[in-house]
Amino acid sequence: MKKVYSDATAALAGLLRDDMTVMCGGFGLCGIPDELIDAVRESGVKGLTVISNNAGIDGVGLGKLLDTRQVSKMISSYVGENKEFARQFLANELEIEFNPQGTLAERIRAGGAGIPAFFTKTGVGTKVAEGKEVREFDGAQYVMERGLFADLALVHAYRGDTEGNLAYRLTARNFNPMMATAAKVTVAQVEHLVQPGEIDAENIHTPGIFVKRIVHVPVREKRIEQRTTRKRAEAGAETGPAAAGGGAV
Amino acid sequence: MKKVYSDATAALAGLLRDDMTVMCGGFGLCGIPDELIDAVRESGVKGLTVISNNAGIDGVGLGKLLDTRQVSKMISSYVGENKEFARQFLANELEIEFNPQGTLAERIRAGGAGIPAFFTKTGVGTKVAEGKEVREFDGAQYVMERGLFADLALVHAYRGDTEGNLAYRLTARNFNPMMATAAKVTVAQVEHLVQPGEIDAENIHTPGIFVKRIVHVPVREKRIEQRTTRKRAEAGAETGPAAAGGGAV
Amino acid sequence: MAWTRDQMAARAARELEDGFYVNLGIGIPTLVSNFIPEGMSVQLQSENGMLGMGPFPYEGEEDPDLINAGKQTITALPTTSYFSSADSFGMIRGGHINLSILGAMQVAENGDLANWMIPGKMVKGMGGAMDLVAGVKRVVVVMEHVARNKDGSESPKLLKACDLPLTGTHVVDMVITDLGVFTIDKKGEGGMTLIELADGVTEDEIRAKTEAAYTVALA
Amino acid sequence: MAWTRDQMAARAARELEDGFYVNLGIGIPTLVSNFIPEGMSVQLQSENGMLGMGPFPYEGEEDPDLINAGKQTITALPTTSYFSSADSFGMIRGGHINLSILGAMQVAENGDLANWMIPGKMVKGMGGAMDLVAGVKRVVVVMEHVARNKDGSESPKLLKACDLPLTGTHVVDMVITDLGVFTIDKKGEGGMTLIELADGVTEDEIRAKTEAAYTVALA
Repeated sequence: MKKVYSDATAALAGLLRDDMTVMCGGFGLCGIPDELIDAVRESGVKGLTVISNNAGIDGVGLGKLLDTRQVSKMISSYVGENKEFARQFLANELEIEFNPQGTLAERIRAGGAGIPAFFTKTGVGTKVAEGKEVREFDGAQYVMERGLFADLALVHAYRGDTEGNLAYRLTARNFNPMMATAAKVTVAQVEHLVQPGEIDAENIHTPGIFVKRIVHVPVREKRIEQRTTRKRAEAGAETGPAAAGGGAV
Repeated sequence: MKKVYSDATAALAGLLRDDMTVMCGGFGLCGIPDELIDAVRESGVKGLTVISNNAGIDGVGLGKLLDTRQVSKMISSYVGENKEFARQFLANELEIEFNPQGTLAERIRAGGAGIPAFFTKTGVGTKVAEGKEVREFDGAQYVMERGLFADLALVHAYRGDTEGNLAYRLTARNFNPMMATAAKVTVAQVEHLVQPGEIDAENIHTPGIFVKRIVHVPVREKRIEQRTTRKRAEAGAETGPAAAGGGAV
Repeated sequence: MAWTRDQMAARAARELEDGFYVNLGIGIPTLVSNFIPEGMSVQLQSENGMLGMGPFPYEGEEDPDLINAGKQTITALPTTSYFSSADSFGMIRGGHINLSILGAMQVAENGDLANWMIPGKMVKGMGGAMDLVAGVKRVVVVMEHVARNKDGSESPKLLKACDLPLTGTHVVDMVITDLGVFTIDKKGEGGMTLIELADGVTEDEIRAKTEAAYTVALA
Repeated sequence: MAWTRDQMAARAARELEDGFYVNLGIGIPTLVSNFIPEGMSVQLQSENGMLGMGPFPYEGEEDPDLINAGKQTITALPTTSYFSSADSFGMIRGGHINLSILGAMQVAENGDLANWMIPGKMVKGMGGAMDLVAGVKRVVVVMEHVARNKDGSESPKLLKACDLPLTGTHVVDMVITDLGVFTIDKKGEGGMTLIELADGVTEDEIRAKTEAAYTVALA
């Protein structure tokens, strides 16, 4: 059972068709399967529904598929750091379904784990709950959300073995592990391709059962969206832990 | 914020009360928090509802709490490898709620993740679904199951650091990671207590946020329920991979 | 001349395909692992949290932290990965396991399966059986064709409808007994079909020992 | 004399307790990390999958694989752990984070919060904000007391009811503005209470710039 393919184009051969649903790992530009995205672009496949937390930036990551108008719908939590995205969205050329980030993550996890629906308190009383069942459990209100399952998942990992076992690096893990479980076919691009046994069995983040195809993509340029640093001179003075989050605002 | 306690009794001080619900990690006798169970026994606390995949064997693990009649109800998937358990159960002295093993695991995971209920196809059309909502999604039937959340979770890990970060060993992981997330207070017994940073940050199975108290219990005798081996002489002949599963039968 | 346990396991092994991920129940299904063809890659899942199960350990090398779902000591392989019970059953429920081979007390002609409790007897629980039959893509049952009762009589196990509490409904794709092999159109209207006879077994013998209705389509 | 951004962050830092796990939003909330008292153990969670966030890296040591939820390059600490987005939001939704400090466009006297979209403007999405306010035990908002409009006028942000689309209902426990501090009985009937004034700010000034009803209970 050979899972290893020679390059991204070969790894996607026979898997792409118009109007399919594709999950794409990554948070911002961190941990995105950029080489696989490039291969999707080159294939010319159109009308894609893309499930991804973000939509890349102009000319990088999913931004490349927006430029070529291959995406018709995004299911995301935070987008628009991308002029072409904004243009298409405002021109009604692109549909967008916003999901709270945790709901999106859980919907994908549920889809991969055979859970068709679950209840969450996230979004109760907001636009997110409109048209959805809201139900009380133990005195609190929860909204029902559905699992997500795609035709294809594209993920990025730091290390992968020929059996398809994957390990991610630092915060490049993000949405990749759940997406790997939630599609008919999962294709992984890995920075380091190793033999079975080289990744510690207790520290395999995605077991090989979830990965049908794997392609070795030695590191290319990894982009940084917000380069924040402290100066060595200042160290310890004004620079406590760097924190950010909370989505919008 | 000191999380490390000197021994199991100290680690449970102030946490135990009659009629509380306690989750207890482990599968069979593998990965059970035996020293913490001993401390519960010594405390004399009664009327416990215990959520655990199994119920130990006579005189080992949860079997010790059954011997002392401290348990009034078990929520489990497979029990009765224990004569005292069978006796109490047949005498109606002990209540048992059977859950399919995967449903039990998912209910615990849901409880820890703020999911009050989810749908699964496991158990549809069986006794398990009696009295529960059954609903159709995309042409198939699913039963609604509720999240589980306990007053106290007792877990066993191989390594733990003073921050409460845990790593499990081999199949001793089992129910421990979910249970660690699904209780008001989680107490972990660890075979090796280390300093923060000694467990690789990418391979921490349970982040310290879930663990309120930790106690170092250097390895005691680990019991084996079914000692199966192959003889060196026979190697390769009749002995393919050893497989078992499927629950009952 | 019915099939032996090993012959039944060997027949079940013919349902394996290269690249399959398989969960084997205890009893005869466990023996299937002895009949995986040379050169075929089959990874065995153990629902307590392991993929890529190896053989039993050599004497003296048993590790209490390394057991299968039957609580037997086992070993790992280079392909092995470990995970939690929640992740394990996510894998099962999510339909990622290709094949589950397990035993049964009763199977009905519509694919219903009973294998976890007998009313009035001590009930040990369903363990992972309900999850496996509901979640795994293809379910193959391996069992004796009839149950032998204490008084020496025999009761059919392939029934029009199970009378024991069910483990799952419309879940069994194939039944391999010591007498033959049946397929079941579990989600459709095709019912049960006898497709193979064990060596030296006649259709008449099967007919006499089977309550379930079935069509015959021997190869 | 209203509070500066740093003073607001310092006031918010007084809500920290030893052993807390905290999620900080972008903007002023990020500054709170500069005011964690010496000797207090506070672990910062970043919802993209990290617990135990360290300071910004030294120049030249940025790692593209190590970012926070604001997509800024950061560093790790000895206490750090990494996990998936699903596990991260399980942690958030499950109520395991003690405190979330975040910004807002509007807060209502019942604890409703709006901070993710303005109808008619480009909507970027809610990111993790809805999950955080719904899931975290205690939510502290840090914001300017009023919005400054393009024409130079000011609009109150502490309202009887939010008119912008909501991020969550009955979610805010405390609001720290440049003018003072309010508590909100988000699940009860206690409403909003002014408990502190910024240096040199008068009750009258706050009254004039606040639409929400509130009681006054200054220390």
